[in-house]
Amino acid sequence: MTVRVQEADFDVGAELEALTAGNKRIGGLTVFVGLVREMHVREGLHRERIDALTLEHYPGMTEKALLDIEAEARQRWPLEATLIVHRYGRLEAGERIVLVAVGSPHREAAFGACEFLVDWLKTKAPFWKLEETPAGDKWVAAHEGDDAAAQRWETKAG
Amino acid sequence: MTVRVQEADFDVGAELEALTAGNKRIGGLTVFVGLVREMHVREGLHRERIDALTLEHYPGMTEKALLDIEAEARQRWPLEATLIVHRYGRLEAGERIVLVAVGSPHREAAFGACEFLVDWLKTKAPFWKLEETPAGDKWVAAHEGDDAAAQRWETKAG
Amino acid sequence: MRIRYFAWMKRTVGAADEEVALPENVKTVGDLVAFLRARSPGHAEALAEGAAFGAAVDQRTATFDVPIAGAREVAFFPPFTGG
Amino acid sequence: MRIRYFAWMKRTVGAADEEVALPENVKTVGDLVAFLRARSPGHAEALAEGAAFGAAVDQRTATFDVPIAGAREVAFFPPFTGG
Repeated sequence: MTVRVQEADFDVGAELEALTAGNKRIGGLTVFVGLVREMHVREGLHRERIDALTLEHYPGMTEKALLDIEAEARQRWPLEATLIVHRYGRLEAGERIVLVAVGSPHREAAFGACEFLVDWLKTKAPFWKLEETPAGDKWVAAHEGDDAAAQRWETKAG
Repeated sequence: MTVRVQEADFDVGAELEALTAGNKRIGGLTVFVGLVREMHVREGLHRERIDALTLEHYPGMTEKALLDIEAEARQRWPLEATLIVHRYGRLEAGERIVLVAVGSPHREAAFGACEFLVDWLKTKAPFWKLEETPAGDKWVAAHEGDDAAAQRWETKAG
Repeated sequence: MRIRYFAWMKRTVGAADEEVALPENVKTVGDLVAFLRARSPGHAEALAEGAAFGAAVDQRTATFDVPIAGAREVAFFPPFTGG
Repeated sequence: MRIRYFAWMKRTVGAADEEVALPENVKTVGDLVAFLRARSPGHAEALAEGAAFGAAVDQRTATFDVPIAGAREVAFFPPFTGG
Protein backbone atom coordinates (compact mmCIF):
# COMPACT_ATOMS: atom_id res chain seq x y z
CA MET A 1 0.00 0.00 0.00
CA THR A 2 3.07 2.20 -0.11
CA VAL A 3 5.34 3.30 -2.92
CA ARG A 4 8.31 5.60 -2.49
CA VAL A 5 10.90 7.02 -4.89
CA GLN A 6 13.95 8.40 -3.13
CA GLU A 7 17.62 9.16 -3.52
CA ALA A 8 18.53 7.86 -0.04
CA ASP A 9 19.24 4.23 0.83
CA PHE A 10 16.63 2.24 2.76
CA ASP A 11 16.86 -0.04 5.80
CA VAL A 12 15.41 -3.40 4.75
CA GLY A 13 14.83 -4.68 8.28
CA ALA A 14 13.08 -1.51 9.43
CA GLU A 15 10.94 -1.35 6.27
CA LEU A 16 9.75 -4.95 6.69
CA GLU A 17 9.12 -4.48 10.39
CA ALA A 18 6.93 -1.43 9.69
CA LEU A 19 5.14 -3.23 6.85
CA THR A 20 4.07 -6.27 8.85
CA ALA A 21 3.81 -4.87 12.40
CA GLY A 22 0.53 -5.84 14.03
CA ASN A 23 -0.81 -7.72 11.00
CA LYS A 24 -1.40 -11.31 12.10
CA ARG A 25 -3.03 -12.32 8.83
CA ILE A 26 0.30 -12.51 6.99
CA GLY A 27 1.60 -16.07 6.64
CA GLY A 28 4.22 -15.36 3.98
CA LEU A 29 6.27 -12.29 3.18
CA THR A 30 8.25 -12.33 -0.05
CA VAL A 31 10.88 -9.68 -0.53
CA PHE A 32 13.11 -8.71 -3.43
CA VAL A 33 16.13 -6.45 -3.09
CA GLY A 34 17.76 -5.32 -6.31
CA LEU A 35 21.44 -4.42 -6.02
CA VAL A 36 23.96 -2.76 -8.30
CA ARG A 37 26.02 -5.62 -9.64
CA GLU A 38 29.66 -5.17 -10.55
CA MET A 39 29.73 -5.47 -14.35
CA HIS A 40 32.46 -5.92 -16.90
CA VAL A 41 32.59 -4.59 -20.45
CA ARG A 42 35.01 -5.45 -23.22
CA GLU A 43 37.13 -2.42 -24.04
CA GLY A 44 39.43 -3.28 -26.93
CA LEU A 45 41.50 -6.20 -25.68
CA HIS A 46 40.68 -5.64 -22.03
CA ARG A 47 37.73 -6.25 -19.79
CA GLU A 48 36.99 -3.19 -17.75
CA ARG A 49 34.89 -2.91 -14.65
CA ILE A 50 31.79 -0.74 -14.28
CA ASP A 51 31.69 0.51 -10.73
CA ALA A 52 28.70 2.83 -10.71
CA LEU A 53 25.61 3.95 -12.50
CA THR A 54 23.20 6.84 -12.34
CA LEU A 55 19.51 6.12 -12.34
CA GLU A 56 17.42 8.84 -13.94
CA HIS A 57 13.67 8.89 -13.46
CA TYR A 58 10.61 10.96 -14.31
CA PRO A 59 9.46 12.56 -11.06
CA GLY A 60 5.70 12.48 -10.79
CA MET A 61 5.22 9.84 -13.45
CA THR A 62 7.34 7.33 -11.51
CA GLU A 63 5.10 7.44 -8.46
CA LYS A 64 1.98 7.11 -10.63
CA ALA A 65 3.47 4.12 -12.48
CA LEU A 66 4.42 2.37 -9.24
CA LEU A 67 0.95 2.94 -7.80
CA ASP A 68 -0.61 1.52 -10.98
CA ILE A 69 1.60 -1.56 -10.87
CA GLU A 70 0.86 -2.10 -7.20
CA ALA A 71 -2.90 -1.74 -7.78
CA GLU A 72 -2.67 -4.32 -10.55
CA ALA A 73 -0.93 -6.79 -8.23
CA ARG A 74 -3.51 -6.26 -5.51
CA GLN A 75 -6.25 -7.01 -8.01
CA ARG A 76 -4.62 -10.29 -9.06
CA TRP A 77 -3.63 -11.69 -5.66
CA PRO A 78 -5.07 -11.52 -2.12
CA LEU A 79 -2.43 -9.32 -0.49
CA GLU A 80 -2.23 -7.99 3.04
CA ALA A 81 0.73 -5.66 2.56
CA THR A 82 2.78 -4.28 -0.31
CA LEU A 83 5.76 -1.96 -0.43
CA ILE A 84 7.87 -0.64 -3.29
CA VAL A 85 10.87 1.61 -2.60
CA HIS A 86 12.92 2.63 -5.64
CA ARG A 87 16.05 4.76 -5.54
CA TYR A 88 17.41 7.15 -8.15
CA GLY A 89 20.69 9.04 -8.53
CA ARG A 90 24.25 7.75 -8.49
CA LEU A 91 24.71 4.23 -7.13
CA GLU A 92 27.91 2.23 -6.71
CA ALA A 93 28.37 -1.54 -7.07
CA GLY A 94 26.92 -3.33 -4.03
CA GLU A 95 24.35 -0.62 -3.29
CA ARG A 96 20.63 -1.34 -3.04
CA ILE A 97 18.43 -0.02 -5.88
CA VAL A 98 14.97 -1.33 -5.19
CA LEU A 99 12.94 -3.05 -2.49
CA VAL A 100 9.71 -4.90 -3.23
CA ALA A 101 7.88 -6.62 -0.40
CA VAL A 102 4.58 -8.48 -0.47
CA GLY A 103 2.74 -10.03 2.46
CA SER A 104 -0.15 -12.45 1.99
CA PRO A 105 -1.91 -15.13 4.02
CA HIS A 106 -0.47 -17.65 1.55
CA ARG A 107 3.07 -18.00 0.29
CA GLU A 108 2.05 -18.76 -3.31
CA ALA A 109 0.38 -15.34 -3.61
CA ALA A 110 3.33 -13.62 -1.93
CA PHE A 111 5.80 -15.17 -4.38
CA GLY A 112 3.60 -14.63 -7.42
CA ALA A 113 2.85 -10.99 -6.68
CA CYS A 114 6.44 -10.14 -5.75
CA GLU A 115 7.84 -11.60 -8.97
CA PHE A 116 5.09 -9.87 -10.95
CA LEU A 117 5.94 -6.51 -9.39
CA VAL A 118 9.67 -6.89 -10.04
CA ASP A 119 9.09 -7.92 -13.68
CA TRP A 120 6.73 -5.03 -14.25
CA LEU A 121 8.97 -2.48 -12.55
CA LYS A 122 11.62 -3.23 -15.15
CA THR A 123 9.34 -2.45 -18.09
CA LYS A 124 6.61 -0.11 -16.82
CA ALA A 125 8.38 2.29 -14.47
CA PRO A 126 10.19 5.30 -15.98
CA PHE A 127 13.79 4.65 -14.93
CA TRP A 128 16.87 4.81 -17.12
CA LYS A 129 20.32 3.52 -16.23
CA LEU A 130 23.45 5.42 -17.20
CA GLU A 131 26.58 3.32 -16.64
CA GLU A 132 30.00 4.79 -15.91
CA THR A 133 32.21 2.89 -18.34
CA PRO A 134 35.95 3.46 -18.90
CA ALA A 135 35.05 5.02 -22.28
CA GLY A 136 32.58 7.43 -20.71
CA ASP A 137 28.97 7.36 -19.60
CA LYS A 138 26.72 5.03 -21.53
CA TRP A 139 22.93 4.61 -21.45
CA VAL A 140 21.91 0.99 -20.88
CA ALA A 141 19.83 -0.55 -23.67
CA ALA A 142 16.56 -2.25 -22.79
CA HIS A 143 16.94 -5.95 -22.07
CA GLU A 144 14.74 -8.23 -24.19
CA GLY A 145 14.47 -10.71 -21.35
CA ASP A 146 12.72 -8.08 -19.26
CA ASP A 147 10.00 -7.58 -21.83
CA ALA A 148 9.53 -11.33 -22.07
CA ALA A 149 9.36 -11.60 -18.28
CA ALA A 150 6.72 -8.87 -18.08
CA GLN A 151 4.75 -10.22 -21.03
CA ARG A 152 4.21 -13.63 -19.48
CA TRP A 153 1.92 -11.92 -16.96
CA GLU A 154 -0.28 -10.65 -19.80
CA THR A 155 -1.46 -14.14 -20.66
CA LYS A 156 -1.09 -15.90 -17.33
CA ALA A 157 -3.93 -15.94 -14.83
CA GLY A 158 -2.85 -14.58 -11.44
CA MET B 1 25.85 -21.36 2.48
CA THR B 2 24.41 -21.21 5.97
CA VAL B 3 21.60 -23.07 7.68
CA ARG B 4 20.56 -22.56 11.29
CA VAL B 5 17.89 -24.10 13.49
CA GLN B 6 17.18 -22.08 16.60
CA GLU B 7 14.57 -21.28 19.21
CA ALA B 8 15.34 -17.54 19.24
CA ASP B 9 13.90 -14.99 16.82
CA PHE B 10 16.12 -13.59 14.06
CA ASP B 11 16.76 -10.04 12.83
CA VAL B 12 15.92 -10.02 9.12
CA GLY B 13 17.82 -6.82 8.32
CA ALA B 14 20.99 -7.93 10.11
CA GLU B 15 20.84 -11.40 8.53
CA LEU B 16 20.54 -9.98 5.01
CA GLU B 17 23.26 -7.42 5.63
CA ALA B 18 25.65 -10.16 6.78
CA LEU B 19 24.67 -12.39 3.86
CA THR B 20 25.38 -9.86 1.11
CA ALA B 21 28.11 -7.70 2.68
CA GLY B 22 31.05 -7.24 0.32
CA ASN B 23 29.59 -9.40 -2.45
CA LYS B 24 29.24 -7.18 -5.51
CA ARG B 25 28.21 -10.03 -7.78
CA ILE B 26 24.67 -10.15 -6.36
CA GLY B 27 22.13 -8.39 -8.58
CA GLY B 28 19.00 -9.82 -6.99
CA LEU B 29 18.25 -11.00 -3.47
CA THR B 30 14.98 -12.83 -2.92
CA VAL B 31 13.82 -13.36 0.62
CA PHE B 32 10.96 -15.25 2.18
CA VAL B 33 9.83 -14.77 5.76
CA GLY B 34 7.26 -17.25 7.06
CA LEU B 35 5.09 -15.95 9.89
CA VAL B 36 2.61 -17.53 12.27
CA ARG B 37 -0.76 -16.57 10.89
CA GLU B 38 -3.77 -16.09 13.13
CA MET B 39 -6.05 -19.01 12.27
CA HIS B 40 -9.67 -19.82 13.01
CA VAL B 41 -11.25 -23.21 13.59
CA ARG B 42 -14.89 -24.15 13.82
CA GLU B 43 -15.71 -25.29 17.34
CA GLY B 44 -19.33 -26.37 17.47
CA LEU B 45 -21.31 -23.27 16.46
CA HIS B 46 -18.44 -20.88 17.02
CA ARG B 47 -15.30 -19.95 15.24
CA GLU B 48 -12.39 -19.90 17.64
CA ARG B 49 -9.00 -18.36 17.18
CA ILE B 50 -5.69 -20.19 17.27
CA ASP B 51 -3.14 -17.88 18.82
CA ALA B 52 -0.03 -20.04 19.05
CA LEU B 53 1.67 -23.18 17.94
CA THR B 54 4.65 -25.26 18.98
CA LEU B 55 7.07 -26.37 16.34
CA GLU B 56 8.75 -29.68 17.14
CA HIS B 57 11.77 -30.77 15.15
CA TYR B 58 14.34 -33.55 14.99
CA PRO B 59 17.64 -32.07 16.18
CA GLY B 60 20.49 -33.27 14.04
CA MET B 61 18.34 -34.49 11.20
CA THR B 62 16.90 -31.01 10.68
CA GLU B 63 20.29 -29.45 10.01
CA LYS B 64 21.21 -32.30 7.65
CA ALA B 65 17.93 -31.94 5.74
CA LEU B 66 18.36 -28.17 5.39
CA LEU B 67 21.93 -28.60 4.13
CA ASP B 68 20.73 -31.19 1.59
CA ILE B 69 17.97 -28.89 0.34
CA GLU B 70 20.38 -25.97 0.09
CA ALA B 71 22.93 -28.08 -1.82
CA GLU B 72 20.20 -29.13 -4.24
CA ALA B 73 19.26 -25.47 -4.89
CA ARG B 74 22.91 -24.51 -5.47
CA GLN B 75 23.20 -27.27 -8.02
CA ARG B 76 20.15 -26.08 -9.94
CA TRP B 77 20.79 -22.33 -9.97
CA PRO B 78 23.88 -20.08 -10.06
CA LEU B 79 23.72 -18.68 -6.52
CA GLU B 80 26.07 -16.31 -4.76
CA ALA B 81 24.56 -16.55 -1.29
CA THR B 82 21.99 -18.68 0.52
CA LEU B 83 20.64 -18.60 4.04
CA ILE B 84 18.02 -20.68 5.84
CA VAL B 85 17.09 -19.93 9.44
CA HIS B 86 14.29 -22.02 10.92
CA ARG B 87 12.88 -21.63 14.43
CA TYR B 88 11.35 -24.25 16.69
CA GLY B 89 9.47 -24.10 20.00
CA ARG B 90 6.38 -22.11 20.95
CA LEU B 91 5.45 -19.30 18.55
CA GLU B 92 2.57 -16.85 18.79
CA ALA B 93 0.57 -15.34 15.93
CA GLY B 94 2.61 -12.67 14.17
CA GLU B 95 5.97 -14.24 15.05
CA ARG B 96 8.55 -15.18 12.43
CA ILE B 97 9.07 -18.92 11.81
CA VAL B 98 11.48 -19.15 8.93
CA LEU B 99 13.81 -17.01 6.83
CA VAL B 100 15.04 -18.08 3.41
CA ALA B 101 17.30 -15.73 1.45
CA VAL B 102 18.94 -16.29 -1.92
CA GLY B 103 21.31 -13.95 -3.73
CA SER B 104 22.22 -14.41 -7.38
CA PRO B 105 23.61 -12.29 -10.22
CA HIS B 106 20.17 -12.64 -11.85
CA ARG B 107 16.74 -12.14 -10.37
CA GLU B 108 15.18 -15.13 -12.15
CA ALA B 109 17.56 -17.50 -10.36
CA ALA B 110 17.02 -15.73 -7.03
CA PHE B 111 13.23 -16.09 -7.32
CA GLY B 112 13.37 -19.67 -8.61
CA ALA B 113 15.75 -20.93 -5.94
CA CYS B 114 13.96 -19.12 -3.09
CA GLU B 115 10.57 -20.57 -4.01
CA PHE B 116 12.15 -24.01 -4.48
CA LEU B 117 13.71 -23.86 -1.01
CA VAL B 118 10.47 -22.78 0.65
CA ASP B 119 8.44 -25.50 -1.11
CA TRP B 120 10.98 -28.16 -0.16
CA LEU B 121 11.30 -26.98 3.43
CA LYS B 122 7.60 -27.74 3.88
CA THR B 123 7.93 -31.35 2.75
CA LYS B 124 11.55 -32.41 3.34
CA ALA B 125 12.51 -30.83 6.67
CA PRO B 126 11.50 -32.64 9.88
CA PHE B 127 9.22 -30.10 11.53
CA TRP B 128 5.80 -30.72 13.02
CA LYS B 129 3.27 -28.08 14.04
CA LEU B 130 1.18 -28.47 17.18
CA GLU B 131 -1.63 -25.90 17.30
CA GLU B 132 -3.14 -24.60 20.51
CA THR B 133 -6.86 -24.89 19.81
CA PRO B 134 -9.69 -24.15 22.26
CA ALA B 135 -10.31 -27.92 22.46
CA GLY B 136 -6.69 -28.62 23.31
CA ASP B 137 -3.44 -29.12 21.43
CA LYS B 138 -3.79 -30.55 17.94
CA TRP B 139 -1.11 -31.79 15.51
CA VAL B 140 -1.47 -30.16 12.10
CA ALA B 141 -2.12 -32.57 9.23
CA ALA B 142 0.13 -32.43 6.17
CA HIS B 143 -1.19 -30.09 3.51
CA GLU B 144 -1.69 -31.69 0.09
CA GLY B 145 -0.87 -28.42 -1.64
CA ASP B 146 2.62 -28.54 -0.14
CA ASP B 147 3.35 -31.91 -1.67
CA ALA B 148 2.09 -30.67 -5.03
CA ALA B 149 4.25 -27.54 -4.73
CA ALA B 150 7.35 -29.58 -3.95
CA GLN B 151 6.61 -32.16 -6.62
CA ARG B 152 6.53 -29.65 -9.46
CA TRP B 153 10.28 -29.25 -8.94
CA GLU B 154 10.81 -32.94 -9.59
CA THR B 155 9.81 -32.60 -13.23
CA LYS B 156 10.72 -28.99 -13.92
CA ALA B 157 14.18 -28.04 -15.12
CA GLY B 158 15.79 -25.44 -12.88
CA MET C 1 2.50 22.76 -24.09
CA ARG C 2 5.52 21.50 -22.19
CA ILE C 3 7.54 18.81 -23.95
CA ARG C 4 10.04 16.74 -21.93
CA TYR C 5 12.85 14.41 -22.96
CA PHE C 6 14.64 11.76 -20.90
CA ALA C 7 17.90 9.78 -20.91
CA TRP C 8 19.80 9.98 -24.22
CA MET C 9 16.92 11.75 -26.01
CA LYS C 10 17.66 14.81 -23.86
CA ARG C 11 21.14 15.10 -25.33
CA THR C 12 20.10 14.31 -28.90
CA VAL C 13 17.35 16.93 -28.81
CA GLY C 14 19.63 19.34 -26.95
CA ALA C 15 17.14 20.12 -24.18
CA ALA C 16 15.49 18.42 -21.21
CA ASP C 17 12.28 20.31 -21.87
CA GLU C 18 10.79 23.02 -24.04
CA GLU C 19 7.58 24.96 -24.43
CA VAL C 20 5.92 24.65 -27.82
CA ALA C 21 2.88 26.36 -29.27
CA LEU C 22 0.97 23.80 -31.32
CA PRO C 23 -1.00 24.39 -34.53
CA GLU C 24 -4.60 23.16 -34.46
CA ASN C 25 -3.93 20.12 -36.64
CA VAL C 26 -1.66 18.56 -33.99
CA LYS C 27 -4.22 16.44 -32.15
CA THR C 28 -2.48 13.21 -31.10
CA VAL C 29 0.88 12.03 -29.78
CA GLY C 30 1.67 10.85 -33.32
CA ASP C 31 0.87 14.31 -34.76
CA LEU C 32 3.11 15.87 -32.12
CA VAL C 33 6.03 13.58 -33.00
CA ALA C 34 5.75 14.56 -36.68
CA PHE C 35 5.51 18.25 -35.71
CA LEU C 36 8.56 18.09 -33.39
CA ARG C 37 10.76 16.31 -35.96
CA ALA C 38 10.73 19.48 -38.06
CA ARG C 39 12.13 21.63 -35.24
CA SER C 40 15.82 20.59 -35.57
CA PRO C 41 18.09 17.80 -36.84
CA GLY C 42 18.42 16.69 -33.19
CA HIS C 43 14.65 16.40 -32.86
CA ALA C 44 14.49 14.53 -36.16
CA GLU C 45 17.12 12.05 -34.97
CA ALA C 46 15.68 11.49 -31.50
CA LEU C 47 12.13 11.06 -32.78
CA ALA C 48 13.04 9.26 -36.03
CA GLU C 49 10.57 6.83 -37.51
CA GLY C 50 11.45 3.34 -36.34
CA ALA C 51 13.42 4.60 -33.32
CA ALA C 52 12.50 2.82 -30.08
CA PHE C 53 10.96 5.46 -27.86
CA GLY C 54 7.83 5.81 -25.80
CA ALA C 55 5.63 8.71 -24.77
CA ALA C 56 3.58 9.84 -21.79
CA VAL C 57 0.73 12.35 -21.73
CA ASP C 58 0.43 14.07 -18.36
CA GLN C 59 2.66 11.40 -16.85
CA ARG C 60 0.75 8.34 -18.06
CA THR C 61 2.19 6.10 -20.77
CA ALA C 62 0.48 6.83 -24.09
CA THR C 63 0.42 5.31 -27.56
CA PHE C 64 0.62 7.44 -30.71
CA ASP C 65 -3.15 7.58 -31.17
CA VAL C 66 -3.77 9.21 -27.76
CA PRO C 67 -5.17 12.78 -28.05
CA ILE C 68 -3.16 15.57 -26.44
CA ALA C 69 -5.84 18.27 -26.30
CA GLY C 70 -5.77 19.90 -22.86
CA ALA C 71 -2.61 18.07 -21.74
CA ARG C 72 -0.10 20.04 -19.70
CA GLU C 73 2.97 17.99 -20.59
CA VAL C 74 3.98 15.32 -23.05
CA ALA C 75 7.20 13.37 -22.50
CA PHE C 76 9.35 11.24 -24.79
CA PHE C 77 11.82 8.65 -23.53
CA PRO C 78 13.76 5.52 -24.51
CA PRO C 79 12.59 2.10 -23.21
CA PHE C 80 12.74 1.85 -19.42
CA THR C 81 15.76 0.12 -17.89
CA GLY C 82 15.13 0.45 -14.15
CA GLY C 83 14.53 -2.04 -11.37
CA MET D 1 19.40 -49.77 18.54
CA ARG D 2 17.78 -46.48 19.47
CA ILE D 3 14.26 -45.94 18.12
CA ARG D 4 12.76 -42.43 18.16
CA TYR D 5 9.22 -41.17 17.66
CA PHE D 6 8.03 -37.66 16.83
CA ALA D 7 4.86 -35.55 17.04
CA TRP D 8 1.69 -37.57 17.71
CA MET D 9 3.50 -40.92 17.26
CA LYS D 10 5.34 -40.21 20.52
CA ARG D 11 2.09 -40.14 22.44
CA THR D 12 0.55 -43.12 20.65
CA VAL D 13 3.62 -45.27 21.28
CA GLY D 14 3.93 -43.89 24.79
CA ALA D 15 7.60 -42.91 24.50
CA ALA D 16 9.83 -40.44 22.67
CA ASP D 17 12.56 -43.05 22.32
CA GLU D 18 13.48 -46.56 23.36
CA GLU D 19 16.39 -48.95 23.11
CA VAL D 20 15.59 -52.24 21.38
CA ALA D 21 17.67 -55.37 20.85
CA LEU D 22 16.90 -56.68 17.39
CA PRO D 23 16.80 -60.31 16.27
CA GLU D 24 18.96 -61.14 13.26
CA ASN D 25 16.10 -61.36 10.79
CA VAL D 26 15.29 -57.63 11.21
CA LYS D 27 17.37 -56.26 8.35
CA THR D 28 15.44 -53.30 6.85
CA VAL D 29 13.24 -50.42 7.97
CA GLY D 30 10.24 -52.49 6.87
CA ASP D 31 11.37 -55.45 9.01
CA LEU D 32 11.80 -53.09 11.94
CA VAL D 33 8.29 -51.69 11.57
CA ALA D 34 6.82 -55.22 11.64
CA PHE D 35 8.96 -56.09 14.66
CA LEU D 36 7.97 -52.95 16.61
CA ARG D 37 4.22 -53.40 15.97
CA ALA D 38 4.30 -56.46 18.20
CA ARG D 39 5.68 -54.55 21.20
CA SER D 40 2.39 -52.92 22.34
CA PRO D 41 -1.06 -51.87 21.11
CA GLY D 42 0.30 -48.30 20.98
CA HIS D 43 3.13 -49.37 18.69
CA ALA D 44 0.68 -51.33 16.55
CA GLU D 45 -1.55 -48.27 16.19
CA ALA D 46 1.24 -45.77 15.47
CA LEU D 47 2.94 -48.01 12.94
CA ALA D 48 -0.23 -49.54 11.46
CA GLU D 49 -0.22 -50.65 7.84
CA GLY D 50 -1.58 -47.86 5.70
CA ALA D 51 -0.82 -45.19 8.31
CA ALA D 52 0.97 -42.12 6.89
CA PHE D 53 4.38 -42.07 8.52
CA GLY D 54 7.96 -41.79 7.38
CA ALA D 55 11.28 -43.05 8.69
CA ALA D 56 14.88 -41.93 8.95
CA VAL D 57 17.98 -44.06 9.43
CA ASP D 58 20.75 -42.18 11.19
CA GLN D 59 18.90 -38.93 10.50
CA ARG D 60 18.44 -39.36 6.75
CA THR D 61 15.00 -40.05 5.29
CA ALA D 62 14.69 -43.73 4.42
CA THR D 63 12.20 -45.92 2.59
CA PHE D 64 11.12 -49.33 3.92
CA ASP D 65 13.69 -51.24 1.85
CA VAL D 66 16.67 -49.40 3.40
CA PRO D 67 18.95 -51.70 5.48
CA ILE D 68 19.44 -50.80 9.14
CA ALA D 69 22.54 -52.89 9.86
CA GLY D 70 25.04 -50.77 11.78
CA ALA D 71 22.64 -47.84 12.23
CA ARG D 72 22.73 -46.02 15.55
CA GLU D 73 19.18 -44.68 15.45
CA VAL D 74 16.01 -45.13 13.45
CA ALA D 75 13.21 -42.58 13.72
CA PHE D 76 9.52 -42.67 12.83
CA PHE D 77 7.42 -39.57 12.28
CA PRO D 78 4.23 -38.25 10.67
CA PRO D 79 4.47 -36.20 7.43
CA PHE D 80 6.39 -32.95 7.95
CA THR D 81 4.36 -29.78 8.47
CA GLY D 82 7.04 -27.12 8.97
CA GLY D 83 8.08 -24.03 7.06
